[in-house]
This record gives sequence, C-alpha cells and structure tokens, in this order.
Amino acid sequence: MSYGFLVKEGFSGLARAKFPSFVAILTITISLTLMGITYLGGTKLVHLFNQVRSGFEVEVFLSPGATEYDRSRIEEKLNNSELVTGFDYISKDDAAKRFEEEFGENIYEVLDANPLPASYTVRMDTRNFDHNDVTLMAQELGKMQGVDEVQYKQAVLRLLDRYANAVLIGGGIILVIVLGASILLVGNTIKLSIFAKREVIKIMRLVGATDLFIKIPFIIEGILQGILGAGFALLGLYGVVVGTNYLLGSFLTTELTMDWPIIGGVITLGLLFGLVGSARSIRMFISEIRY
Amino acid sequence: MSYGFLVKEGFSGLARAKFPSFVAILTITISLTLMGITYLGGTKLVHLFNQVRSGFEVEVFLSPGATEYDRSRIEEKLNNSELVTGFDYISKDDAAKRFEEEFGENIYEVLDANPLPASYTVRMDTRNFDHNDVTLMAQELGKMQGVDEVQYKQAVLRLLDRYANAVLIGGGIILVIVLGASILLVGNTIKLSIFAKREVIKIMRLVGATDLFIKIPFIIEGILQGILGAGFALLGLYGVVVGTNYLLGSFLTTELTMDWPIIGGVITLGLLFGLVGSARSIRMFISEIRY
Amino acid sequence: MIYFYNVSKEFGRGAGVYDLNFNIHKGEFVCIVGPSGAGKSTILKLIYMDEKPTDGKVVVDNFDSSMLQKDGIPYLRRRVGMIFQDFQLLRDRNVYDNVALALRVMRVRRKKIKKRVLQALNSVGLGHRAQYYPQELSGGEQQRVSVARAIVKEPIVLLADEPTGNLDPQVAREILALLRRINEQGTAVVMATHNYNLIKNTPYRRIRIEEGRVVDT
Amino acid sequence: MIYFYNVSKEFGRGAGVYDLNFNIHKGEFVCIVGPSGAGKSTILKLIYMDEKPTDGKVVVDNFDSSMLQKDGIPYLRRRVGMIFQDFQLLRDRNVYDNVALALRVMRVRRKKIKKRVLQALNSVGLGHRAQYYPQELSGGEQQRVSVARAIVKEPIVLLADEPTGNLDPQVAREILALLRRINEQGTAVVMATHNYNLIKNTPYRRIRIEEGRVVDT
Ligand SMILES: Nc1ncnc2c1ncn2[C@@H]1O[C@H](COP(=O)(O)OP(=O)(O)OP(=O)(O)O)[C@@H](O)[C@H]1O
Ligand SMILES: Nc1ncnc2c1ncn2[C@@H]1O[C@H](COP(=O)(O)OP(=O)(O)OP(=O)(O)O)[C@@H](O)[C@H]1O
Ligand SMILES: [Mg+2]
Ligand SMILES: [Mg+2]
Repeated sequence: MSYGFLVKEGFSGLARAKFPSFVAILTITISLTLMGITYLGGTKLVHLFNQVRSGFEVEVFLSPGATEYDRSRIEEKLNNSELVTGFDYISKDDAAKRFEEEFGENIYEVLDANPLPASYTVRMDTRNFDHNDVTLMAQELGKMQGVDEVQYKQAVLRLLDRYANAVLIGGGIILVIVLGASILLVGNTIKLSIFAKREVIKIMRLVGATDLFIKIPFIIEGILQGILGAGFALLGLYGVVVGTNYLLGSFLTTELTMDWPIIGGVITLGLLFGLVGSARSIRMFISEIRY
Repeated sequence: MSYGFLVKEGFSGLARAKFPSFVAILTITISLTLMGITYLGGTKLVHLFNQVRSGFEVEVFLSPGATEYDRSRIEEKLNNSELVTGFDYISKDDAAKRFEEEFGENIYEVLDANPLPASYTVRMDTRNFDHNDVTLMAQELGKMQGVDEVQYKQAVLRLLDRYANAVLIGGGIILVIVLGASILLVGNTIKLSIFAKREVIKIMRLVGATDLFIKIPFIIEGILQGILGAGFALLGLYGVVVGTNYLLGSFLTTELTMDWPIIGGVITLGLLFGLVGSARSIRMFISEIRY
Repeated sequence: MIYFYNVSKEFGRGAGVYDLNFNIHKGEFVCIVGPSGAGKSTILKLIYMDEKPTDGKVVVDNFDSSMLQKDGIPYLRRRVGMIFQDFQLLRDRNVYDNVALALRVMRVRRKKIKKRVLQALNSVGLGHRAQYYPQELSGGEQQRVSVARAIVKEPIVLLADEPTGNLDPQVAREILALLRRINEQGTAVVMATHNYNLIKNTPYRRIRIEEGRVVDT
Repeated sequence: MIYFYNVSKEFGRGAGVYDLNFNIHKGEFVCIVGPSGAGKSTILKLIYMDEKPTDGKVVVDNFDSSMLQKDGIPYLRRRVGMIFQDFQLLRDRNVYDNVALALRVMRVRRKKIKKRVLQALNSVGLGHRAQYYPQELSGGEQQRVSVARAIVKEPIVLLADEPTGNLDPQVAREILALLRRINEQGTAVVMATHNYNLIKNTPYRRIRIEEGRVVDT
C-alpha cells in the first residue's frame, strides 16, 4: 500500500514549501531556546539559593570552661535537630591551625597562650525552614551549658528566606508565560504554514482523498519541523551555555551545563510542538475548507 | 490622486487576509510582551541591587571616652569620603530610645547606667566601589581615636558585589537574546503573511503597478499590525504587572509599575517592528517574484 | 445511475439552477449545453457534491446527497472522474505526480500507478511532459493533464467541464474521441460544453440549460 | 509598433519559440493561430515582457526588451491591455475592484474610475456582477472580467489570449465584436486563438505558429 507515499509526502512537504516550513522551524527553535534559557537560568538560580540555604553555617563557640559532658549534651542536641545536616568540632588546636593557615602566623608565637575558643561548625539545611527556626535553634544553643556564643549571618539568612520564594514564584510565572507564548506562537506559525497550502487540501479533496490521507503528510511534516527545531534549539542553547560560561564564569561558582534532562526536554517538547501543533492546525483547517 | 486608495488597501489588507495578519499581530504582541517582561524584571532586579548597594550601612561605635574632637575628626573623614553618602549620629540617649522602641523596656530601669555606646550610622553608596574599598574605609575608621568598633555586613556586601555584575551581564544577554529572537520571529512572520499574498503581487505587476504602489499598502498594513501588536502587548504587560504584584507583592519592597518609558518603548518598538519588518519583507519578496 | 430530483441550488444573489429533473443512465454520453453563466458547471458540481442542493436531491450510484455525510464524499469522488474548467492542478508537483495523485489517494500499488499514469498521459499526447510543472505548460497542455487525471482512475462516470476550451480543433477532436472510447468501455460521460461545432455531428443526448433551467432534454 | 527581431525564447527542456521575425502596425488586428503548445501564449508574454527573449529583441512602442530595466515594465504594461488565458483575477476583491485596479495603478481619479469601470463591465455583459467575487463567477464570466480589465485602460495594444475559450458562440461573437470596435478606435489587437470558426470570416492578418516557429504570416 501507499503508506510510503504519505511519509514521502511529509518529507517533500518540507522541501516544497521551503519558506513557510523554515518559519515554522525557526519559531520552534526560538521558542525552545527561550524555554531552555528560562529553565537553565531558573534552575541555576534555585541551585544557587539551595546551595547557600542547604549549607548554611552556624558557629557555636564554646566557653573556655566547657566540659566533656557539656559537649556531649550539645552534640546530642545537634544530632536530634531536623535542621542540622552535619557538624564539625574544631578544637582550640584546630582553630590555631586555621589561624595560621589564614594569617600566616603561628598564634603561639604572637601570644603566649591560645585565646581562640573551641567551636562547632554546624551545617544546617534551611531549605525547608524559615529563619525563625534557625534563630530559635541558635538561641537554644546559646543558652546551653558550655556555650559562649552562637554566630551566624542572620542578614544573609533573612535575605535568602525572603527572596527564595520570590525567585521560585517569579521563575514559575516566567516559565508559564514563555511556555504559553511558545505554544501560541508555534501553533499559529504551523497553522500559517498549512494555511499557505490550503489550495493543496482543496485539490486533494477534489480527487477523492480522505481527511486522514490529507492529514498524515502534514503531521509528519510537523513532526519533522519539531525535530529540526529541537535540534537547532539545542545548538542555540549550547551556544548560550558556552557564551554565558565565558562571560559570567568568573562570577558564578558552578558553570552552566547541558545535562540530559534539558536535552531530553527540548527534544520531547519539540516533538510535541510539531505533532500537536500540526495535528490541531490541520484539523482546524480541514474543517474550514469546503468539500 | 489615489493615495487614499493605497491607505485603504493597507487597512483592507488586514481585513482580507485575516489569519496571516492575526498571526503577525500575535507574534508582535508576544515578542513585545516578552521584551517588556525582561525589561521590567531586569530593571526591578537592578533596582533592588542598587537599593541595597546604595544604602549600605556601616555602624561606627564610639568608645565611651570619645571626645568632641574625636567626633569632629571622624565626621571630617566621613564628609571627605566619596563612598559615604550620609551619616547619622546616634548618641547614647538615642541608642537608649531605640532600645526601648525595639525591646519595650527602658534600659535605665533594667540597669543603673546606660551601657549602650554612641555610634554613627554611615550610609555608603557601594554601587561604584567594590567591597575592598568598604573594608579599607572600615579599617581606617576602626583605627581612629575614639572609635571602639566598626560593624557591617561583610557577607552581604561580598554577595552583592559578586552578583551585581552577573545580574547586569546576565540581564543584558537575555535582553539581547529576546530582542534578537523577536526581530527574527516578527520579521519572518510578516514575511509569511506577505508570502501568502504573492499571487496578489504577481497580478498587480501584470496590470502595470509600480513596485512602490505595490509596497505601500503592505507597509501600511505592517505598521497597523505593529500598532495593534503594541496595544495588545501593553494590555498583556499590564496583566503581568498586576498579577506579579498580587503574587509577589509580599516579597518585594516596591511594586512593579507600567511607567512611561515602558509604554513609549513598547509602542515605538511595535511601530518599528511593523514598519521595518514589512518594508524588508516586501522588498525581499518583490524582487523574488517575476515581472 | 445519476438522478436529479427537483434539484435547486440558489446562490443567494439570484443566480443558480432551479428545479432540475433528469436521469443519466449507466454508460450514457450526455452533453450539457447552454450559454455562459447558464449553470452547466453548477450541475457538474452538484454531481460530484462540491455543491449541495438547496432543494431536492441528487443521487449518484448509491450516494444520496440528502443522506451523504462529509466523510462519504471521498468515496464518491473516487468513482467519478472530473475534468475541471479551471484545471485544478497542484502547482507544487509535476505532471506525473498530479495525475498519480488520483490513484495514490485510492492506495493503488506503486507499480500499477506508474503503468496507468504513463498510459493516461500518452493518450492525451503529453507523455513527453511528465516531468514539467503545471506553470511550465501551455493552457491546452494543462487542460489535457486535467483530462489524464480524470481518466486514469477508470471511473464509472466522467464529468468533463469544457474539456476542450483551450484546445485547437485537431486536439479537441482527439480528446473527444478519447472520451468516446472511454464511454464505449462502459463509463458514463457528462460533458458541459459550448463548443457546438465539436458535438454537432454526434448522436449524444443533449441537456440544454438556460438561466439555470432545463429548456430542452 | 510591435517589432520582433530574430526573437527566440528557449525553455531549457526543448520547448519554446524560435527565430521570430514580424511586425505589427499601429491599429492592426492580428490573429495568432496554431495548435496547443505551439507558442502562442509565449509570443504574447514576450510582448508584455513577462518573458525576456533568450535571443533577439522585441520592441513595443518605444520599449525595447534588450534595454528595458525592470522598473520600466509597469509603464509598458499600462499601455498594453492583456486578456489572460487563465484570467489572473484577484480572489480577494470583487469584480469591480479587479477591473478598477488597472486604473488605480495609473492613479486615475476616483470618479473617472467609476464611470469607466461600469462602462467596461457593461460592454462585456457583466454590469450585474460588479459585486461578485471571482470564485462566485462561471468560467465564461471570469473570462469576461479579464476582458473588461484589459479594455478599461484604453490601451494602445490589446493582447488577447484565447479570449473566448470559455464562452458560448453567441457571447464569443459579442466579445469579438467588442474587440473589433476597440480596434476601429485605433487600438492594435493581437489575439491568440484556436477558434478557427470564430475568425474564419474575418479579414484579419493571421500569424500561424507551429512548434515554436512561424509557418505562415
Ligand atoms: N459560489 C457562487 N456564489 C454565487 N454565485 C455563483 C456561485 N457559483 C456560481 N454562481 C453563479 O451561478 C451562475 C451559473 O454558474 P456556472 O458556473 O454553473 O455557469 P456555467 O454554465 O458553467 O457558465 P460557463 O460556460 O461560463 O462556465 C453564474 O451566473 C454564476 O455567477
Ligand atoms: N516556463 C516554462 N518552462 C518550460 N516550458 C514552458 C514554459 N512555458 C511554456 N513552456 C512550453 O512552451 C510551449 C509553448 O507554450 P505556450 O503556452 O506558448 O503554448 P500555446 O500556443 O499558448 O498553447 P495553448 O493553445 O495550449 O495555450 C509548451 O509546450 C510549453 O510546455
Ligand atoms: Mg462553467
Ligand atoms: Mg496558450
């Protein structure tokens, strides 16, 4: 049977209507690239926030007279807290070593005794907590036997806390807008590229083609446009990634990367755009063109 | 003469080729909306950064024995610094009042004497300086006669410093990408909507129309599309502004607003898109279609 | 095989065809004649259901215009060959593919398609133009492509709308002879024409239309 | 007024016209005859410079194909009326606007346009179809719109490509009479046709084309 013909029609549709196809592919490329950028930027920002929020450090300085028992009570408390993901004990000697590393001078040579207190560096995962939880924890620790002082960057914490949600919601809004805009644009450009061929549909009908027969090549063409668009979008995104890393590499702690989720996502979306866009458009037009 | 006819042709072109015109207008609308959002978001972010950076506060605590002379030396230094945009002197009494405001207790009732030190709250404009300048200034102040301690949020400062440029460059990249994508999309969609009428151009030529006569209605149509697109984009942006304020109002210190620059910018860009897009497209096509 | 029962088709602004009643039998050859704008093309359009009657009904084979759903129309059109007054060729493919399309929509096998298309093109004298695109052909050549596409599917009825309007008398006679041969093989032919000279010596039934009404049958 | 000097137009794949040499004088009425695919339309296209000769040159009025730049062509076409074999009507505007376009491109005044367009439509018997769109017209009616558009600009030459191919003998004779009247007012007419019957009793000069060559003039 002539299924081969339908597939060939789909391919040659691309070649025949070069310009409308080109515009459809371009639109898919641009839409997917913009969405990819939104996604990359958004995840990067969320990642940065989470990095800071999950590794939030609180320093618990011990008083000179802290006993083993005090320390075991403190560690017990740290172990039992949901907030705390880990902690390190920094003894007076460790602190002295760090001092030497940082300032290049042995503290024992400067002073007779070591005035640096022992401390705990506590890492807290603040992603699911707000700054009040941290403050509470810090206060509780501060009141414990053997604790001299608790230090943490309260300002940073409050800032993070405040904007983390804003970034998430804002990112979500932008993603929805870009997705919506893409769907509208791609759908309508594919429609326009089919519109340019309504003469073909009319004549096909006159010679006895069923609607299915007419539709299939358009859908195959749409899928091809989607795949090509996705391919170009991946190239574009790769360019953006390389460019951004080059320009912003010195500011950011981690580089942008093209990971598999984004590659898979772009290809899947491209396919969907092409398939759904062409299927919907052709269905719409075919019912408008007279039998 | 029939200049009126050409203008009428431009208007009726919109009505005749409803669907291609609709897609062109939609594309302009979406492009302008995305650019507007990028601009709004970008300026908002820059604004936020600048707000923080220009109002960066450093607290200079005076030692109990600071003399009038010490203070005048300190104030002289502050006045002479390019970094400093202003400062307030907070006397021991002012500090006590603040304590009462914040903690609800009169310090004189809690303690016999007022242990709170006098201080300067110094506002620095860090926009054109990096954190080393602030650190240097703080160190210099710290070493001055009568100064006990200088406190400031070094972490926040370093953070701002690091990301301010990243935000500017990143925003610039995104704006360029969105602008480039918009020009490509709008240009090609207008081309496609003219492409759908190449038959008209051919027949116009056969009956003796000059190229100028053929072009003018298309350009008028393009301008109309641009204006309509800009109008819808403004509506869309207004929706985004209202929606964002509603969703994010609690996180942000200032609301998004539709100010005149953005309204003017959208209308100007819409006009330019329509004018340049249609003029370029028709010029391209007219040379492709045979005489 | 084709039945018109009280058929009217009004086009809003006065023009149209009115109260048509006639039958065309299997294997018959009928000429529809009448002046420009009389309604000849409209009658043919009613047969291949491009237009639906505003009144009455048209029955073709076992397709009834008053019952037929949209998705039944393609099956009717596969049995009816149509030569259009304005050719209706696809500009984006060559002569061979234009003619082959009529068979491809019926899912005829590839090899068979090739044989039959070339045969049809040769019978209208266009074997040498298979690779041309419609816009590279003369008016008469385009008209003959339209003829080839109509006959290639071996229809049970052939509708020919002014099939010789763009042809010189020599080629026109050849095309008429071709239609006659097809008719002799059992295909009914309905031809709309104003070329009285061409048909004046033929014995075929004539249906005469004037201002949308049958005046002589 | 029209001069063909050793004109050839080859279409790559063999077809075309070769080595044409003839003149058509002011106010003359010339018929170009010949079988389908001979090259009649190509000759007309060479006159209104839709095709450029691959060899030799065509001179019309004072427009010379070997010298004429693209932006000169519109001015030539304003002086030449063209009736196209495939009508070339704009589907997106009605009959009135289709005909008026020929005057609008010349920036004729609005009032004058109205008068002349209605006059032209009446002379082809289509005054009552002014508000119709091309796709609402019969084949013959569309052809007559094409005629109206060609004569409305009062050209110095009228090129008519098969102007009666879709018309019944009665209307065809009327159109021929119209062309004759226009010719009598001093307009040269060049008509490509295969309708020997129509012209056999006319005294006009005939140029006979076969396979791209003039065989009789
Ligand atoms: N879609 C339509 N809308 C309005 N009027 C129409 C439509 N189609 C045809 N008509 C009118 O119906 C009449 C008959 O048209 P039809 O095409 O059947 O004529 P015809 O006999 O084929 O003429 P010709 O020999 O010129 O082709 C014409 O006057 C035409 O204007
Ligand atoms: N653009 C083109 N490319 C290739 N061949 C062409 C082109 N235009 C015309 N031809 C060929 O040139 C020949 C002459 O064409 P033309 O249209 O002049 O014929 P004609 O005499 O008008 O025929 P008819 O009476 O059928 O209209 C034809 O065989 C045609 O196929
Ligand atoms: Mg007809
Ligand atoms: Mg011809």
